[in-house]
Amino acid sequence: MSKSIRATMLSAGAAIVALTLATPGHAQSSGPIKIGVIAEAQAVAGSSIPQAAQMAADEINAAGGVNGRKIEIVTYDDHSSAAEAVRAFQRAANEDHVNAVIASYISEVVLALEPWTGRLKTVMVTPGAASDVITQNIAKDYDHLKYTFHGYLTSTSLADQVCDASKDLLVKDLHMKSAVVMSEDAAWTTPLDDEYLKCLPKVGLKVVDHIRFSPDTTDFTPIFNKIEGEKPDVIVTGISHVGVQPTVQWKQQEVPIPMIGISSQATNSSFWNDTNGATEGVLYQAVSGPGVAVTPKTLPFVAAFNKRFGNNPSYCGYTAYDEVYYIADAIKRGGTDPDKLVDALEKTHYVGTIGTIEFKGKDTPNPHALKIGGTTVPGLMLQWQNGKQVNLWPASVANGKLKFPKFIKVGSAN
Amino acid sequence: MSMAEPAHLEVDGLTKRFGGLVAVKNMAFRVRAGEIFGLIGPNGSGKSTVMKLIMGIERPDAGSVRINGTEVAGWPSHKIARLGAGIVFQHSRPLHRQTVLENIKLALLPDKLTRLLADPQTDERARAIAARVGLSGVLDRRPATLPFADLRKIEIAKAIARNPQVLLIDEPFAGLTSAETAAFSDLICELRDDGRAVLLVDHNVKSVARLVNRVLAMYVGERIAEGTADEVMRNETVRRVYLGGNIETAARPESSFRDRTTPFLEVAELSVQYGKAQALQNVSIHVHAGEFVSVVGLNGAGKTTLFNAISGLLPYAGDIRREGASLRGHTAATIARNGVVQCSEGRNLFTDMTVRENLDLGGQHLTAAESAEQIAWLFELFPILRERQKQAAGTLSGGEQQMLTIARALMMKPKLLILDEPTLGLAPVILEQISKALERLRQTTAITVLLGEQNVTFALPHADRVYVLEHARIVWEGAPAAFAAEMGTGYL
Amino acid sequence: MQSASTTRILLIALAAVIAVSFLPLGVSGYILGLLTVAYYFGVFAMAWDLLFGFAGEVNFGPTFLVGTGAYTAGILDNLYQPPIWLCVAAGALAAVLGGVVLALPALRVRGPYFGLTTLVAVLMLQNFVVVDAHLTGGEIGLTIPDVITISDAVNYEIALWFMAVSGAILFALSRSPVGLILQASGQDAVQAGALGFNVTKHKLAAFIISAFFSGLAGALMAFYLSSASVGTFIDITVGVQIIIAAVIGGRRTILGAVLGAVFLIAMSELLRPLGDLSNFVVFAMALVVVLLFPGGFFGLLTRSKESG
Amino acid sequence: MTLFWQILIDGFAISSLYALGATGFALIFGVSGVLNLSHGALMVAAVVAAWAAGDQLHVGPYAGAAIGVVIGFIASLVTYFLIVRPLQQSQKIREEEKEIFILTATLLWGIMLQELIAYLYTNNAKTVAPIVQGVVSIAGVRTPSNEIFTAIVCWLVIAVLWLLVNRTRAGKAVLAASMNPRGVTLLGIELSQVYIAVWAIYGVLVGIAGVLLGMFLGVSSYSVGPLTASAFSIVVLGGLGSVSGALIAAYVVGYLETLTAYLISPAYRTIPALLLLVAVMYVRPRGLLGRR
Repeated sequence: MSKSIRATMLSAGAAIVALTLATPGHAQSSGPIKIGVIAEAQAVAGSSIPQAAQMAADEINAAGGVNGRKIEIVTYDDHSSAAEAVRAFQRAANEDHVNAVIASYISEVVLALEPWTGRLKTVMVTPGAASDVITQNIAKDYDHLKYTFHGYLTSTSLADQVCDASKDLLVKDLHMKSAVVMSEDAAWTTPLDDEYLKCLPKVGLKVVDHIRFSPDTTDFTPIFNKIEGEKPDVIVTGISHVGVQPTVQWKQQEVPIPMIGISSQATNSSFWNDTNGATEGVLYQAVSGPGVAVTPKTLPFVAAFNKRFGNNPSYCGYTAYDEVYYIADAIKRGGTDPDKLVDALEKTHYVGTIGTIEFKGKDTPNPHALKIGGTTVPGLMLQWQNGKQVNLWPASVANGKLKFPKFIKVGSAN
Repeated sequence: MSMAEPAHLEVDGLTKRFGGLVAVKNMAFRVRAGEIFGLIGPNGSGKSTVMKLIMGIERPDAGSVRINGTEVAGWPSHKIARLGAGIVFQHSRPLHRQTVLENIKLALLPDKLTRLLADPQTDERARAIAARVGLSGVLDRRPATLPFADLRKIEIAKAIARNPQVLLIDEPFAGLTSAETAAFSDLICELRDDGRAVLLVDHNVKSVARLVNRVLAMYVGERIAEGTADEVMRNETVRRVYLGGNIETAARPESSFRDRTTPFLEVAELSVQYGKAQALQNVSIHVHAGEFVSVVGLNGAGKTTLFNAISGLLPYAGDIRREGASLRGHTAATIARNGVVQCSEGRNLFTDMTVRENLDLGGQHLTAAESAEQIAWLFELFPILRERQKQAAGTLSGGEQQMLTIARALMMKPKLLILDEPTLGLAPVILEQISKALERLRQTTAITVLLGEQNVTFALPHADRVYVLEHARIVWEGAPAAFAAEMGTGYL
Repeated sequence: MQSASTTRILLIALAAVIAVSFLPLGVSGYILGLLTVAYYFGVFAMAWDLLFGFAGEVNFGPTFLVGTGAYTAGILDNLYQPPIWLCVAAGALAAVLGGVVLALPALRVRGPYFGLTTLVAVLMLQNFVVVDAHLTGGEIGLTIPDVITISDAVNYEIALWFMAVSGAILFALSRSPVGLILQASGQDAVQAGALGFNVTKHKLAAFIISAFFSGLAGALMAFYLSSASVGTFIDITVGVQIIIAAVIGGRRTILGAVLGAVFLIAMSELLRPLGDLSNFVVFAMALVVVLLFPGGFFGLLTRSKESG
Repeated sequence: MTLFWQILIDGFAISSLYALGATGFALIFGVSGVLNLSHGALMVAAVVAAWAAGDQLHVGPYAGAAIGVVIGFIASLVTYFLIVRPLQQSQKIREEEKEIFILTATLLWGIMLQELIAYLYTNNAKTVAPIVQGVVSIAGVRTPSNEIFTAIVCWLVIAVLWLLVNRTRAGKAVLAASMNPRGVTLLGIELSQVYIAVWAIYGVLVGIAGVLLGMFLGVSSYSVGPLTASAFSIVVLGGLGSVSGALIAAYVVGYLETLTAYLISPAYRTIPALLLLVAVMYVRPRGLLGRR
């Protein structure tokens, strides 16, 4: 038996050696600037992240790079699993020696990575996660977690934007009075819903019910029926992991109540086909949208992205694109030393595709969160109208009028 | 009973039901120390069930089982085993990845989770036991590489490892050559001489006659005779069960069949192996078109194997020719479609389907008209089936099921009809009916029949010729009339 | 000679372990990370092999035990931050309880039915995790504040030696009298009973041991990743990977399971260039092994000895 | 009161779908004794195919549905010839171990399909363009026509299957094979052909069930596991091998889930059914109408 065992061990050894060979060499400070991108390529929202990042990198390199150094994007697929993300992050930091990481649009994943940014002293910017907890943690333990930056709106800010938009679009124009909050049960919706419950009444929408459902729900019939029973004027949504199924079933059952709020998957241009057009009339918040000139950079980016990848970027596409730019900018100013890089990023003032990027200071409750509203990141409220994403709010950048499919009875309550 | 010398094993009023059927009815016997007790009976007589009941593998519905005076009825079998009972199963399933020695050691292990290292004596004791049963030569081989007889020895070794006072052995000699059988018998006698109580379970008295002090004969769950081997062999009931009364035969001389040169079916030098066990050895038989041939033999003699080989259901060495053309390579279904049809021992009815549906399936290959006509004829042959048409086959009585099986086979308009143990577990009355049906079949049609039976009463009357199959070999061929004289006694 | 070859195998294995324990000197942190995970998987697979290969119980829910261990430890740490070893112990204990729960049907229902109960157990656990998101972090995952250490090398050595010790224990157990009795019970419970062995007792023990190691490994791995998620510890896919590791490594060999686990992880790494297709290819390879070499790697290597 | 009708109607639609899905699963187990753990993957494959046909080839809903069914059919036969049959005929594997091997292999195969689908079409949920649109009102409950359509088709298919099995010679042979394979062989019917026929039928059933599910609720590659598990548990609940048992169990589970979703919370939807399953397996391991 012994001979065979030895052979066994050899083969095991062989596997390990193979692994060793599989690892690239070390990156020198003179070499390219490496930015790791961790996201799930098999998800609609996620797939835009590496694509947009690569685009930004190519543009920067075409323009001569950063202080003469090229930018190299290293991508990892985490299949939206916290554990795989951690592994990818470790590889990025220890193995590929990246200078910064752009990671995930899922709060739980980002929250899992956050402690590692401190442990491995590696800057991380998230293009899509929303939970306020990310930045709240930084406030709690700035010295360790300062390497984390929140490149997207916090849930609270998202909720505020939805409320403001609802006020103008639904309360002012359509005299709506009541709403039901419908959110998937996930980390990012906890602060979102809290804020909904606070701000909706303020803008004149009485919250008649608050429903949280498990993200692996497949049959939404009972939920919609329950909501309909409560006769609200509008359903305010907080959905990201799910999207297609509630939308399709909303249409199929012809639920006569409009939906407004966060519907991350709806930001993606392929959502129309994914739902076979069921998304007609759905209102969703976004930081930018096709044909909406939030800043002069927005439309050229969308055009270029569409030209290169054949579809419009998801919301994470815009943010990831900007992030590569302002990370590069920060490195230009502060170099690649992690702590210097953090200082530089904190001083960021950069006009991107979603607005002007500035981070809140370390003494705020949400350090490294994006400043929103007015001159910084305005945020939009768009609506799907026969295959197009039309922007309705704010009026300054609106390019269409609110209109609902006929099964929607506006004000069915009264 | 005398306290002086208590019976090691005492069974009283032992009863076991499976659903409706009573497998064991009110069984009672004693086996004393240093005694070999034979429990015999044809298949389905319930003898194996008795053994399982004693060992606690099945729970008795009523009655008592005492081992050295301790009531064990209803105990889990590991407790009974530890109390001093051991069993040798007919089918051995040793640990394939372990050596013979380890397999024996297994039986020596204490039933403890704490024992992570076998104590040193285990090894010697295992070797001693191996030596005793004659396995010393193969201690380090793996079971898969051993001949069948050695596998049986492993089972014995395991059974005696715990030095049981009561030893149950199921069909001790099944699948063994006569030489091996002799060796095995000696071993069993030694075990008896150690002062154990040994219970042998087998089909017929003959195979155990040399060993047993007393024999109990069972038939459909009940005791029909008890006494010494000779007494039981002389017992009238036993003779009827095995041989039937005096038989009048209606054999036609072989010369009367036209296809003398190339018989319809010709089996030449057929051998079949089940793993290590030799199920058939150089069996040669032939059947002429229109002839009625009976193959007589006890269960386990190899009849079913022979028929399954003919039906193409299992691999074999040798050759099987139909009208001169070899059947090798034909699928079982093809063979059946071409008219060699078997009514197997298990009957293989579609129990959830009605009688009619079963017959229709038999007539799959016929046109609607033909099949209707055929069914009509069969209802003539078996009137009871007409009444039962709409009934699910599973709900029929054993006899009716047997008739249905035969009828379903006849739906295929067979050239050769193979009947395997049609009488299995049937009451004498039913046998009569089936027997009559066969008789009419034989007279009204030119059908060729190959019948396998252990029940001679049933096998002989219709037969033109008889083969006797014993321990995988054909040991006798001749006219039915000659059978009783030449084979009768030996057959019991 | 049996015992001789047992110790021999253990010695060779030990030599191999010592050999690879020097990897941190030459190999990058990332590879160490991969192997760390591979080693924990190895323990999962070995524990599964003890149940299936020896006790003969078709357990489709190895992740039920693993997940229970991982989440118990994780949640505990999340809520009260007790010392880590306490969380780990609690995880192992919870898994053992889970093992007993799982054993109950096993002693009543057989074959596919038991297979299904284990499957159901996993689904129940998954449901619990997803539904009680506030406690468990929901379907994406639970973040565990503490780590044992962030040094790849130390993590690697912990995993390696934990695997080595568990492996030694399980292997020795499988070759011990108890292992023999387990095999006998798994192969033919009736005969084992007739030989005087309390089959129920031994199978229950097998479940408890298997559960203990699964849970312990699960808890340790959770602390290594400082996160626990359905996708890593509970999902049926993970369970399948564990089973695959054991099957392609070679059933009834315990140690083979480790080879299987290392193979799976190594492959998915070597195939990284294929991107999202890598998993597909790995599973395809495993399928080929199952179809063509039912004996697995260990079986292939020891074919000469296994003529049956 | 409307709630009552609500539950009655929704429950019926979903249950019918379960019934159709489980029927095929029960059929192949009954006849060929195979528990096909790639069941869910085959269904998802059908859905994604139907979706892709509509999304990328821009064919109409009917053509899309047809393509979905065809893919289900093909996938099923591939499963049989590539995975199941080689194992059944393998000389290397001991008979008593074949079951576990087939379980493992089909499980693997299912996950391979899942990975492949995710790779080709992402793991976002996919829905098939419904053949019928709009809603109708039943007993005051606004019901999607598609829901009714689903229930009707399910029952049509099940009825056709029933006729096929009970009224045709070939069907009878299949039924017979499920009761006694040896008996079938002895009557001159080739078992191998029966098996192929059964897997073909199964493929069609899976295809149809998948496409309907895609129109009704939609699926993602994540649904593979749950779909297999639900079919498996329904079949075990009904009694392995008993098609009628599977039908009944499908309604038990379907209504139990709907009741839970409406009366307790959608989040707990599947749990009571699972508990029931475990309970039944303790009390009556062979299931409600189990033969074996």
